[in-house]
Amino acid sequence: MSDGVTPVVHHAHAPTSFIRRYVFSLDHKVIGQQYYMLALFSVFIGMLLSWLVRIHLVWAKFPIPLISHLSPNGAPGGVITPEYYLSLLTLHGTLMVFFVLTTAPQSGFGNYILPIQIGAEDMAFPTLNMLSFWTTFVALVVLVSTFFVKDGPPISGWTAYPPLSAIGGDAGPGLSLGQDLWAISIALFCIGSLMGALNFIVTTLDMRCRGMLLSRMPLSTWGWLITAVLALLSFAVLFAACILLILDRNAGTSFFIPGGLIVSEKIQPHSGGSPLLWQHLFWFFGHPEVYIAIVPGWGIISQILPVFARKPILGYKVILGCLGSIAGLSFMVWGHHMFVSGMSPYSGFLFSVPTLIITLPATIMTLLWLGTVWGGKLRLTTSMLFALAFISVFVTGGLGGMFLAQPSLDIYLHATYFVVGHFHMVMGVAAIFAMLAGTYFWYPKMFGRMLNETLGKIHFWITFVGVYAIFMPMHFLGLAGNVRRYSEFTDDFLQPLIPVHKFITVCALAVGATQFIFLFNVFWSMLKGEKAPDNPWDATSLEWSIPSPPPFDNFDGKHPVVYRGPNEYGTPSGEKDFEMQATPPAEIQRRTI
Amino acid sequence: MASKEVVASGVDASGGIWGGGVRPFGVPSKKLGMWLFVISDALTFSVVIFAYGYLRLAAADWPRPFLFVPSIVNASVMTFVLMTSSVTMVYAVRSAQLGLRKASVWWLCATVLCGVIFDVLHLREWAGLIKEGVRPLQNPWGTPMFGSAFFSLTGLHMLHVTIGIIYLLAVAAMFGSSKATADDVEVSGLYWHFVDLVWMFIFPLVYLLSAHR
Amino acid sequence: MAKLFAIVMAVITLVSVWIFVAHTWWFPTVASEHGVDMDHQFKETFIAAGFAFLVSQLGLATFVWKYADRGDNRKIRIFPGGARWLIILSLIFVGSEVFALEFVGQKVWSAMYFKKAPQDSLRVQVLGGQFAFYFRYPGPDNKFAPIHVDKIDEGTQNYFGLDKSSDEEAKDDVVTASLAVPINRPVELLLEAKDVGHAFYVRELRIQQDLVPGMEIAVHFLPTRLGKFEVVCTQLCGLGHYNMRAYVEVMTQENFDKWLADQVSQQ
Amino acid sequence: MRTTHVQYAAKAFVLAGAFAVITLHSAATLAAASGTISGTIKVDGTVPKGKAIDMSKEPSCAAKHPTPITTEQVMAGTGGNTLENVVVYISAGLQGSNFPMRTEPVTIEQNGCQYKPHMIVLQVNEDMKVVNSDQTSHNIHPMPKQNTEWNKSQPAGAPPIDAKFTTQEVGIPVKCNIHPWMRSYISVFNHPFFAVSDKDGKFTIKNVPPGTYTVSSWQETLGTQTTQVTVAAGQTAAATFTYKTR
Repeated sequence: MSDGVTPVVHHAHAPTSFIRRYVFSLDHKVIGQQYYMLALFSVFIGMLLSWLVRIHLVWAKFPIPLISHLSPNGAPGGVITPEYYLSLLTLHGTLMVFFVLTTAPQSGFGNYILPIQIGAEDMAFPTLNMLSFWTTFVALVVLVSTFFVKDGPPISGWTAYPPLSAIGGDAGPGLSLGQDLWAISIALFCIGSLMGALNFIVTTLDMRCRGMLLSRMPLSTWGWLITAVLALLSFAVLFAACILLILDRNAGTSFFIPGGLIVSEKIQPHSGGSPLLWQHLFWFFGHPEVYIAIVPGWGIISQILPVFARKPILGYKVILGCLGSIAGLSFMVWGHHMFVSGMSPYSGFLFSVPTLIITLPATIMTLLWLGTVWGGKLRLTTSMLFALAFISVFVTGGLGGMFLAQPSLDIYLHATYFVVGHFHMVMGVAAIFAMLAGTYFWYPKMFGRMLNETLGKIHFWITFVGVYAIFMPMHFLGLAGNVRRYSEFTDDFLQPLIPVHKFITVCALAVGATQFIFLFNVFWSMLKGEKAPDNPWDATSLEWSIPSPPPFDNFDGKHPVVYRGPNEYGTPSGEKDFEMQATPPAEIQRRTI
Repeated sequence: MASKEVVASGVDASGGIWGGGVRPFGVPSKKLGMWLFVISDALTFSVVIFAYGYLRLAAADWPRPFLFVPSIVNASVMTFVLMTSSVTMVYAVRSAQLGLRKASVWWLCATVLCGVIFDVLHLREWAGLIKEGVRPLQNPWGTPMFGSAFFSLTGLHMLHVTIGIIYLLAVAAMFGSSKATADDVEVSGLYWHFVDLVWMFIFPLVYLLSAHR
Repeated sequence: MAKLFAIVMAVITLVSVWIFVAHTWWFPTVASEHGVDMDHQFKETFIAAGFAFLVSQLGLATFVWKYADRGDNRKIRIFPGGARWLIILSLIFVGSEVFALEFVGQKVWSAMYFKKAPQDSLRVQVLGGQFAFYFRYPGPDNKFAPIHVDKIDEGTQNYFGLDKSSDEEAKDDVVTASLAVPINRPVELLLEAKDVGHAFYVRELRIQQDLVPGMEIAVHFLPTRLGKFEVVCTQLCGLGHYNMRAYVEVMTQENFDKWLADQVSQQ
Repeated sequence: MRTTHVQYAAKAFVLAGAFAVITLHSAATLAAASGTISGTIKVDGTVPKGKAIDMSKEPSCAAKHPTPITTEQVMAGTGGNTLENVVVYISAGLQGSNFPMRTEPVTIEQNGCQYKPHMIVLQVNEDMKVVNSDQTSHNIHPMPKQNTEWNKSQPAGAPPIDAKFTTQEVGIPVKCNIHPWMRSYISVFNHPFFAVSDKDGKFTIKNVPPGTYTVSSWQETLGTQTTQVTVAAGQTAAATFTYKTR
């Protein structure tokens, strides 16, 4: 103990009671699966919401069955009202950004894989781990409950700009109780993420097994570590901002509300606050949040590419540098969301410089991935296909950023569909492709059975072509000056663009439908999929050196020892073209003699 | 090649039950965890402090209601009490590390006592201000926002002190009945010192800058 | 599978680029002075981005085509020179881009925001509220009367809460629901919001600026083309957001004078 | 057995007869005993002209008005010396509380981004229908003091909205959140004795039980006036209100 070694909570046998084992489990593997399922639920709800949104945009008068039961006021006779459109939009954004993009890649895969990849029995604080999941779960319940409160979910978008979000019911439907629940839900989510982030950092730094030097950690582990740091720093800020918002709404303070506002012909009893304060706080969290969504993806991709290209990742340390520098820069660029917000134009100019500089590490990383693909022996499994497609959509989305990063172009493009296309491509599609690649890659380990490759291929092709068909046209709409967050396009200017919207909607419906193939694949393979071997992909990292699914304490009480980095591919010794991290040198010598 | 790897991995000689790898900081997990918590909580505080400063600078006539007697004196006493509590905390940790359970528990109780005194003085002052007519959105002196900002910032800190009191009591009890280790006492110390440190920012910012003249 | 992937990617790439190049959907024709520079700036960015897009996407496609595992016992090859050349390449690309776009290309931004509006510019106050824009011309005295929030009443069209009985300056203020400006004369807009955040966006004039409650934000521009353009709100402001719009008409000077006189008669 | 049958029949006949007599009698008295209040809303001075409404932001509505419509806060009746859209109602002197509910349905139509009618009068708990005849969404938003405020959107093609008001309140302003210029007023009464002045500034309140009443008139900008009226059975009592304008 003198050198600060902490004993790990030893629970060699799984608890027997169902509750302790599957519900309030302390096992990082179960918690990881719980997070994954939570994200899966949220992503499908979010997707259905986006369907409603898309349908309403192009067939505003089309009565949608059942929805009138969900909200008689919001959708009388199934015709969605403008405010209910905004409610759906807000919930879509909130669900996707917080409960999918933040949850699945980090808390889901991270919880399940990270401890195994560093050779630990469990997280450093299993109880904290369980708490963080159940806090997140409650947050989700609170958020979804807004559907059933009087006058529905909030209509202020996932960014919840005050005063709209702060002055309550006078500003419109959904802004009374719905907005309160939204703020509470997000505050809870912050607490959950903070606990998770803390746990991840401590685990990665303290729980690594013998020989697992930082320089030998798989890049996915690095991704999760860096993301945890981002989350620790940014969610703390959002948490405080939410508290201030709740105070403004209920305790009569006015941090975000200036004086003399007249809303629906009532003079509001507030004064002295500033709406820009919220925007600064929110985006100080908001931009790192974008990287919280994508950095695990980068890690996962950098982990998967070498496996299926059968060659070491190009520039392991350089990629680390890129991840780190992007994480650092992400705290200096929040202002680029506020170019036209009325903030000092000089700071606007200053914010655009680091924003463009972020392109540098991003470009380097992309080129390194391409360099990794170059000269490899690509095994085009579904997982690899999604990884390659990730590179493609990430480049596409990233280049859109080159336009928005310039204040002078942002003047025109801000709040148009160009922005929508951009962030969906880079933050939505890219991150989700990384998740899918990860799912097809780790599913055998997580559930002990292989996913069906044929269904996987169908899923991939329709999704890949589909997302381009959905989000590329959005860029064009943006150029034509199509404003976002409009529930109907009633004016003459936008009429000619409606055919494009129709096309997008049709594609969205098709791609959405395809995801049900994936959903079926996930649940069908759990029962009927073929049994997975320990190491189906000939990968090197630790999780592939143990049975799938892993035993309760991962390494069966043995203490793994790591002898080399995770990138020993294409170095044939005997019949194999790779060396696992845990293979003792002695064994290799035996093999090579 | 391979042999070198073995050497590299042999760096870690600690034969702990888990025999973990090379630790960059050699920090026990709980302590590291508390450090990380302190970092993120510090950010939460800095947001509220930032908001306070933002509003204060934006406002034309920010109230300066605090007369030297009693307000500033009272606040100084509070500051003194809190600093004393830090000292007692240091003793608690030290004696815990020396294995002096009883002493450590007593020092912890002394720290808790200081915390309670702080809270009482603080609440007394709140009550005084409220009697003078300070509300979240009104006060007899100037910018209405003063109340919101003041109560939120000091309230958040008071909440932390109160949580700290409960936390320390729990640690004292568990350490006394040797359910907790000296490390746990040290970790609780980290939290307590952090809360004191935050006050060292709030005191000048909220009180001295608003001293009446 | 590899060939299919390569072909699909190539098709996607070329179609996207072609639609951009063919200007199938493009900016509406510019109608303001700074807008011209802005379009130029966009073209430069587009060339840089388009180049990077083509190279990376087609590169990926070819690599997948070429290096897919076909079961032969081909040895893998490490990229010549490792990461070094790639880093240098991206340094050059990004460096030039940042320099070109950031330090050369900020004319527009500085012209719009760093420079003050010319003295002779026409000053118009814009008030955004749920869910309409209202405009106020200062009248002969070139002074805007103070706004009395308690007097604001849309039923009687007193949008700015003017008190014509007591305020001298209020008597000649001209309040309208749509904006008209003379061509080739600088215009300065003073933007305010009365309830929640809104934004003032005119595509042809290439202006977008948030209206923030509690702030008065000034933007200025020089209209250079006759026509009637849409003013839309681009900051989510509530259920009527999609329908919050007005029209700005750039007129010849004499038409503008006629229009203004007509508005005065209706006050 | 037989006798009982006869007795039942007899009882039934007697009851039926009694019922018939009672109903006929009460109907007769009601008809005979009620009077009428009628009169004109006069205006002394020039009636300010409404301001033209700029509807350009809602093309589908602007198309319905070849000449731009004006605001309706003061509407001159024919001849220019009378006022349209003035609410007249009995404000005091009514005995009892349970009055018959009116039968004609009350409907607000949103047409051409205008509320029709401009003045809505109805009874407490009487059903009110809101209809949207436009090709755009409307958002009807009454802003009462005593009743509860509500705010519902009605997209084009959505079914009518049903609403009720539970307490008496005169002149509840109604606005459309999507089209700020749209404006109307709802007045709710706990009795059926009210009317709105027509194009000629005339109004009639029927079936008023005899008695002496305070009758009030309310105009959205010119305010309230009251007068005393005595109603005799079968007679028509006259009530005249005169507003002064600058």
